[in-house]
Amino acid sequence: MNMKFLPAASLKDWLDLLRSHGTLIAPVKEKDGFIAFRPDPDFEDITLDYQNTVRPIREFFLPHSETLFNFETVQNGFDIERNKPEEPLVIFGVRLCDACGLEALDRAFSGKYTDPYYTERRKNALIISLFCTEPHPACFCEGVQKLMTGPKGADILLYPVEGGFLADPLSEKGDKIIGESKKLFKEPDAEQLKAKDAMVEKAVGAQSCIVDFSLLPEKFKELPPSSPFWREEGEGCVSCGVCSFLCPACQCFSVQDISDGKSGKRVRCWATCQDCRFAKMAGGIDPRPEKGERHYHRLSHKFADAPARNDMIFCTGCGRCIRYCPSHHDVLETLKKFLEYEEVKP
Amino acid sequence: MPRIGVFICHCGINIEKTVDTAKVAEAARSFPGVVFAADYKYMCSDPGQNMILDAIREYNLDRIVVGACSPSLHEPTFQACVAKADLNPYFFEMANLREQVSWVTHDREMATEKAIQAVRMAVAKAGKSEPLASQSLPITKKALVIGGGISGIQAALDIAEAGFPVILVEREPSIGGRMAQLDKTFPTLDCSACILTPKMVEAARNPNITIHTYAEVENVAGFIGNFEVTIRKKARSIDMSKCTGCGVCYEKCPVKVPNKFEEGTGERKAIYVPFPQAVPNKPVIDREVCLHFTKGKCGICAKMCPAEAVVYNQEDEVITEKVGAIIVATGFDLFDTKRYEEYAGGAHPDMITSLQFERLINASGPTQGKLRRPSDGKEPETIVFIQCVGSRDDKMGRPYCSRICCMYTAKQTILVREKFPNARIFVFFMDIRTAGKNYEEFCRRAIEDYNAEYIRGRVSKIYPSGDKLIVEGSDTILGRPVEIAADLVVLAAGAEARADAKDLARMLGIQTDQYNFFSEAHAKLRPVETMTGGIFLAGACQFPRDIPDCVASASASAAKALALFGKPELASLPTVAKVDESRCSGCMACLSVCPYSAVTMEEVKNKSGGIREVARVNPGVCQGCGACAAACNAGVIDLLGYTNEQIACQVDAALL
Amino acid sequence: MSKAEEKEKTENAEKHEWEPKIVGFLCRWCSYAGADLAGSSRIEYPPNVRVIRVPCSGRVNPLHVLRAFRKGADAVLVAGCHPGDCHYSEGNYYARRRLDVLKELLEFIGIEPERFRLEWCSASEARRFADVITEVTGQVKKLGPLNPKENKNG
Amino acid sequence: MSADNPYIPFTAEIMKVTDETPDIKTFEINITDPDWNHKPGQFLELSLLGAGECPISISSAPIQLPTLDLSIKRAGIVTEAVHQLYPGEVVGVRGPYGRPFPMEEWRSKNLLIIGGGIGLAPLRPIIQQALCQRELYGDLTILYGARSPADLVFKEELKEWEGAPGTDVYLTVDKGGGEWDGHVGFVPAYLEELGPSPENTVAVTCGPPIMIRFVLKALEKMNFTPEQIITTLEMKMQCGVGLCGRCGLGDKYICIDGPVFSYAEILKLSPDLSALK
Amino acid sequence: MDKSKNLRETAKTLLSEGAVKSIIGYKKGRFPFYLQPAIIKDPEEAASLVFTPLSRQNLVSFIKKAAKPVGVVVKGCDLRSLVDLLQEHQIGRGDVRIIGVTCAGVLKGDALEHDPRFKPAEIKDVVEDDGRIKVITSSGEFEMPEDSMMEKCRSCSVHAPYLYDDLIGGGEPGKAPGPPAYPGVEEIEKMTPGEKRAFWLDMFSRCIRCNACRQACPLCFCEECVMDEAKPRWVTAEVDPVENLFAHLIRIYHSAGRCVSCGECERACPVGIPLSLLYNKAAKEVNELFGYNPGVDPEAQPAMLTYRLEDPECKSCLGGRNL
Repeated sequence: MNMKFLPAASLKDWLDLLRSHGTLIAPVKEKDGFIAFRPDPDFEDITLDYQNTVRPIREFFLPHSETLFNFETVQNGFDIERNKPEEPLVIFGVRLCDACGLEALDRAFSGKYTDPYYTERRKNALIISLFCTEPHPACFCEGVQKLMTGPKGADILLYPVEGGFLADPLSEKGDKIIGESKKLFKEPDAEQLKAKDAMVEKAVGAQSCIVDFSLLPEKFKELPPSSPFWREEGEGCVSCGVCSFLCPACQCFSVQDISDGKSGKRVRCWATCQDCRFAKMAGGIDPRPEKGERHYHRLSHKFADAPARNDMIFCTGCGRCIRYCPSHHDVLETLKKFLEYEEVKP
Repeated sequence: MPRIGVFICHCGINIEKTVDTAKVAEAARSFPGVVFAADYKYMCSDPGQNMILDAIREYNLDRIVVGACSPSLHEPTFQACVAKADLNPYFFEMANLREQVSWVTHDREMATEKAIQAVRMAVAKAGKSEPLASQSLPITKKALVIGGGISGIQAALDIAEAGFPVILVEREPSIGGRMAQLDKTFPTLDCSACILTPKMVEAARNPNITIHTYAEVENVAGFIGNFEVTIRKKARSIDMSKCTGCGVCYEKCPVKVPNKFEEGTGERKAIYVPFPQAVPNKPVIDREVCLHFTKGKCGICAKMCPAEAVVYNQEDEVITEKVGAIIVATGFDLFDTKRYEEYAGGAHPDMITSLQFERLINASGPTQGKLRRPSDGKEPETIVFIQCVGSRDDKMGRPYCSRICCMYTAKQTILVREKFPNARIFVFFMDIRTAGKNYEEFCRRAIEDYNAEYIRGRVSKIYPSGDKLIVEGSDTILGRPVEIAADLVVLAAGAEARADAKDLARMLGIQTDQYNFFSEAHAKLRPVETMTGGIFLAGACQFPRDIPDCVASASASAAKALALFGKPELASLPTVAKVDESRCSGCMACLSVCPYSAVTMEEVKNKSGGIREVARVNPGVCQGCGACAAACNAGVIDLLGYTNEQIACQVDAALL
Repeated sequence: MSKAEEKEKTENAEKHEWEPKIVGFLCRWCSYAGADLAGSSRIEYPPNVRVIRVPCSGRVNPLHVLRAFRKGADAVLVAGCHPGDCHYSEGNYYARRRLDVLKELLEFIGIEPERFRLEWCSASEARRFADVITEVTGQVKKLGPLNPKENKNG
Repeated sequence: MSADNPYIPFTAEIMKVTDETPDIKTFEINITDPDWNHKPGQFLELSLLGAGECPISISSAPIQLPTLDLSIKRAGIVTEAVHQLYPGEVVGVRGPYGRPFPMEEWRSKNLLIIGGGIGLAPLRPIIQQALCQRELYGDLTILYGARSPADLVFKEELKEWEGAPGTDVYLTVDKGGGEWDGHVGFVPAYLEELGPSPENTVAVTCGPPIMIRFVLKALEKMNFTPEQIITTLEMKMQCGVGLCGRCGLGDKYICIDGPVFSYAEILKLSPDLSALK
Repeated sequence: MDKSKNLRETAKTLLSEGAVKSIIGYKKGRFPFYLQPAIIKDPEEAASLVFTPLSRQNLVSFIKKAAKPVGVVVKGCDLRSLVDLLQEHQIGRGDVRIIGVTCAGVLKGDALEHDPRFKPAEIKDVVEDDGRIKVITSSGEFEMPEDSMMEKCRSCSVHAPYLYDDLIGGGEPGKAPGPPAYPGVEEIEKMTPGEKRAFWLDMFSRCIRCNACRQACPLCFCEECVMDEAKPRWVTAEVDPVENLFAHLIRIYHSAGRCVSCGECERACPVGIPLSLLYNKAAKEVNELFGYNPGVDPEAQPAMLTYRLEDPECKSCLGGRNL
């Protein structure tokens, strides 16, 4: 599949074309400077001047809360009605880390059983990524997933270059979409391709990764959650779960019935394993009462269990859990210390 | 799911008239948890209650909702009914479809809609109800009677005779109250003192009765069966154990002031007994006027007292008593006739109140029973009685009838006639109300045999002219103005609540009505109880009453107290606060707001072995106000019977 | 009839038909008894109030008031004993503090002050109770539905 | 059941409700789906629409179909709501889920069933099936304990099992009282007292976490190998289909890879046994 | 005087003399523009402690779980939440060693990332220099403007704590603070009801109900939050603007008379909802209606747990007036 060049002046036309494929979702800067993906924005409101949004795009596939089905109690039983399928989505401006998060969720939600809600939205969505030229110091996507050099999860990746974008179709679907609007795209010249390579190289160089992730699965087995390492690690945590709520690759959810006694709905919503109630069971037994144990759970899930189960680390290096943590807990620092930690046996 | 049965009462036509009860029952059938719904003419009747019992059996119901009158009327009835079917009484809920729907809404459609909503809310609450149970509490079998008038004395005697101790608190130096001030009593014309004094003496002698005169209740804590009262015994400046009541002290005392007992018609000394038959018949020093206290000199009484009983440096004594029941018998005040400015600017020596009249005509009063004009001591030839002064008068904020004035005015005309066979006696009246045994006959006698001239009409003006008072009024029967030059005008002042009744109500936690009379729990069915358990009303503190009514209500309240004392123990309130200790963080918010100190902090062990403090409620002390439940941010302390969840469900149901 | 007039007419008609939902938390010792007395005295008032009997205004958890608004109440009334008259001596004073603050918060998020009332109403004030309900109903009818569920500005 | 949507329950009617203990009831429900087939050790997701959903192990053997038993302890919102149901009312059901007990592998072996409290419920299908196909299995030993005599479940059946061929039933309670004249003491201690032989035996245990931990210790002491010890990790599950992410145990999900695990597997997945917490 | 050095010495002494079992302070991490909480038990660890203009976090949040007696590094503003915990019996005065630090103000969370003069990657250190905040970068030193400080710092009246066991940074001990300035509240108050609703629903459409505001709050010490309660379920799992707003109102009401306007909630909020406005509004009303300023007097009763007979009647209500 070949890279094409989209002149900046054609971006609006292309986006307009894309709108016919579904609801366009793109980053918009709000009055107070807050940037978020919003559905159906005016072209003028779309911003390309952002490092990344606070909220990853996973919310469009696994919403904060969604109705699994509506129900109504009737004589001797109940009626269940599933929500109607939604419009397909075209998401523009997705950073590589967020696109990669979808890749993780794709795996998480199609195991022995498949999540129909996620899968349906995902199947119908078109993901257009935008290369990240200036990663935040906390970013480590290249280190953990090699995303700068091997992007995944998106259908098309745009590299911003002089005068426009280099559009790299990453999937057949992406290729087809570019093919559909041939008129807008041009063949790239060598200069542009060179600029793109330089840009990638510079971005890769801007990131630092201090952890050898391949060592982690063994280490997690070696140092269980009951280790004093984790107890100390958890002490500065406020158990808010911002790390998992903002994570592009977190899948966990809770289910709750909302009902007036007669009719209602079964709703699922995001859940965080950092919440002390996450694993608490009916009857009050709590398998992970300590914050450190919950840290262990989260990190072992992402860096040891997911690779074993889903053949992929469930972390995309977006850095959100470092940046937005009220305590600025640094996942890489933790993992580095973890790998270096030697348990003193009494 | 709970299995809820719903029963909608027609209340004859009271509800049915504006609420389509069948439609309400029909709607109820679709509410979550409802498995049976029906409507019936009188749910509270035996057949109605049997209908509930049958349905419980047939449909295996475990919650019952009745839509009928106000729960304040029949909630206990239906709670007892479901208890018969072995259901916890708190599995019963009531929807108020009469007082709050059918009687206040005329539009049948809207009323039906509101009724459906009310039933929906009751069903929602019932669905979340839990079985509640009482705890056994001890009862202090001792009563406190506040007020030593005829009502208080009677109540104290009744309780004492049944064998239980009574504390009788009277704020004046003697018991006796209003009745002691009266000359004769209607309709028999017995001498008031002759029938009251023996009762006073009996009360004083009864070993079960402790009388604290010149004393006031200062604080009341606790609850039914377990009150703790604080009584301040004001310093009498007399050693009661030494005083023999010889009376030398007040004979010799140089200070004279108006006597409150004589309604200002006579005088007393600074050291005094208020009236000769006083119980206890021992004096008290009025420190406000006594020269020893005001100027630091005199001391004659102490010098003269053969028993050395005068103790100037005596201090107030504050005692606490534990009692199980309280009878409030604080009586009434007289309407302040000065507020009628059109009556001689509110005051004139020859215009007296009916109670002053009693003192002036009483043989032991300041004039030894010789009725004379206060201004010049002349025998009155023309006497005008004016009824309804401060009664049945909206302008004065006293729209109610004081009930005693018609009768005592008739009595007073007879008393006058007996002294002055030739005097002219006029009575201005609005209506004559003589409902009572032999009352009407008595009044007719005053008019027919004693020739009191009754004029129907209001007096619009009284003004002095020469040595007379001109009474201007109108005879509404003859339809002409009337003008009488009177020597003496007697105003039949109405009765009103004690000026400090409100303060006492607050102290006791009982309610007052708009005139500050104490409110009974139910106007018809619980006339001597208050809404607060263990506190009963006797006499005129509740509403104006004559002596036989006072005595009857006093005995009735005594019977209520005795009924309480007859129980081996008391069942505590089931609707009390409860703490989920596992979730309590020990912030003590509940403890801070509890008015009964029912919350304490207790140490418990954490799951991890640590010690933490949590709140705990003493269900015997808790009175179920729920202030704690609203103060607890974590929702850890909740009020049974009105749980956060129940109220939330009611809110939800209200808005469906 | 012009379009504007027509619109106004249908709007008026809608407004006329719309009946506000008012949740009333009534203290059982005073206002609830006052409401009963209004019934015994056959004083008519609008049927919009849905009564929840509570033992004391101090029992009313402000969260219940929030819940009522969340669930679609157009107004909420809390009625208790006059200051000094609380059956439990001080519950209404706590209620006053709590609900004073709550009222300000509600106003701050855009719930008009008329929609939340704390009233003192004794067992004998049947007329007053009816008057309060009448007044609140009238005021809220003027304001229109709150319905935060669907209507941002309504 | 909706084939493409694993979240949607179907209806099942409650046929019978049996009070087992003050806080445990057994609900017999009717499964109308002819394709339904569960195996001992599997669970289902029980819905009470409005209250929610929770995983419940099936406490009857497949032979009882089209009805099955759910023994439910009142512990949370859903179970509390379920406890208020009467026969004739309906619940929502989806499943069966999870890896069953490998009963095929246990043929001709002695079965040692060790249960505590409500933990006997998932083990009951094993007993029922073994008694049904008595000739396929060796000796059947049932050790069961509860806090008090009143807390023992399946009281009637325990008596029947006592009389079954080749079957020994040992009951114990933490605290005796009343008419109880049986053994008093904790299950692990009683187990050591009885000292069953590990020879050709599979030990299957379920109960409160603390009991399981001590039972494991006791069995190890008696020379049972980790492969010989089977337990079922009933807890932590939510969605039942490996999607909600809650019941992770190492790289496994309890709901789809368990809930039945051998002790050997657990040691591998969770070396510090936090899985048994 | 170097506060960090002073702090390390004090912390080391306290730990080695056994005056405290643990100390909660700040430490540097991998990034010079973030500080992390440090909960230390070993005197040697004291060397990691710092106090800089990045010492934003209110460390009182960690106090309940720490090994007691615990030393805690507090700014004047943080101290007020500690006082509240004393008032609400969450910690005994004997169990806490108050290590007060004089503070000239701390930077807003995003001040450094959004400064056009330098890039985050260039930052080497952030220091306080004689009351001014300086950023040392690879391209030079920059003084941070006043509006880069947290809102509360700009109207701060508690630069020095008024209650402490140790005072770091010298200077005069502070005075008990008056009520804070409640910045921004008035602008909202001036809006029409419709505007207010639109404003808040817009803001709360961002909320993902991560509960960081609650978790970071030093005063949210409940064993289980009422928002997580199921009987009744005050807040449902449905994340929509109205539900979000009402969920927050619960916390805001619960903060009344307790919230000391430390701003932790707003700082912790990842999506930038101006939560302080709401909490400040509650605090402002408590102050105006009842004359109560929370977190000042450890012996005082929190405003909502007491009353005065002369408390004002509810504004639009009739009070005693007849209709």
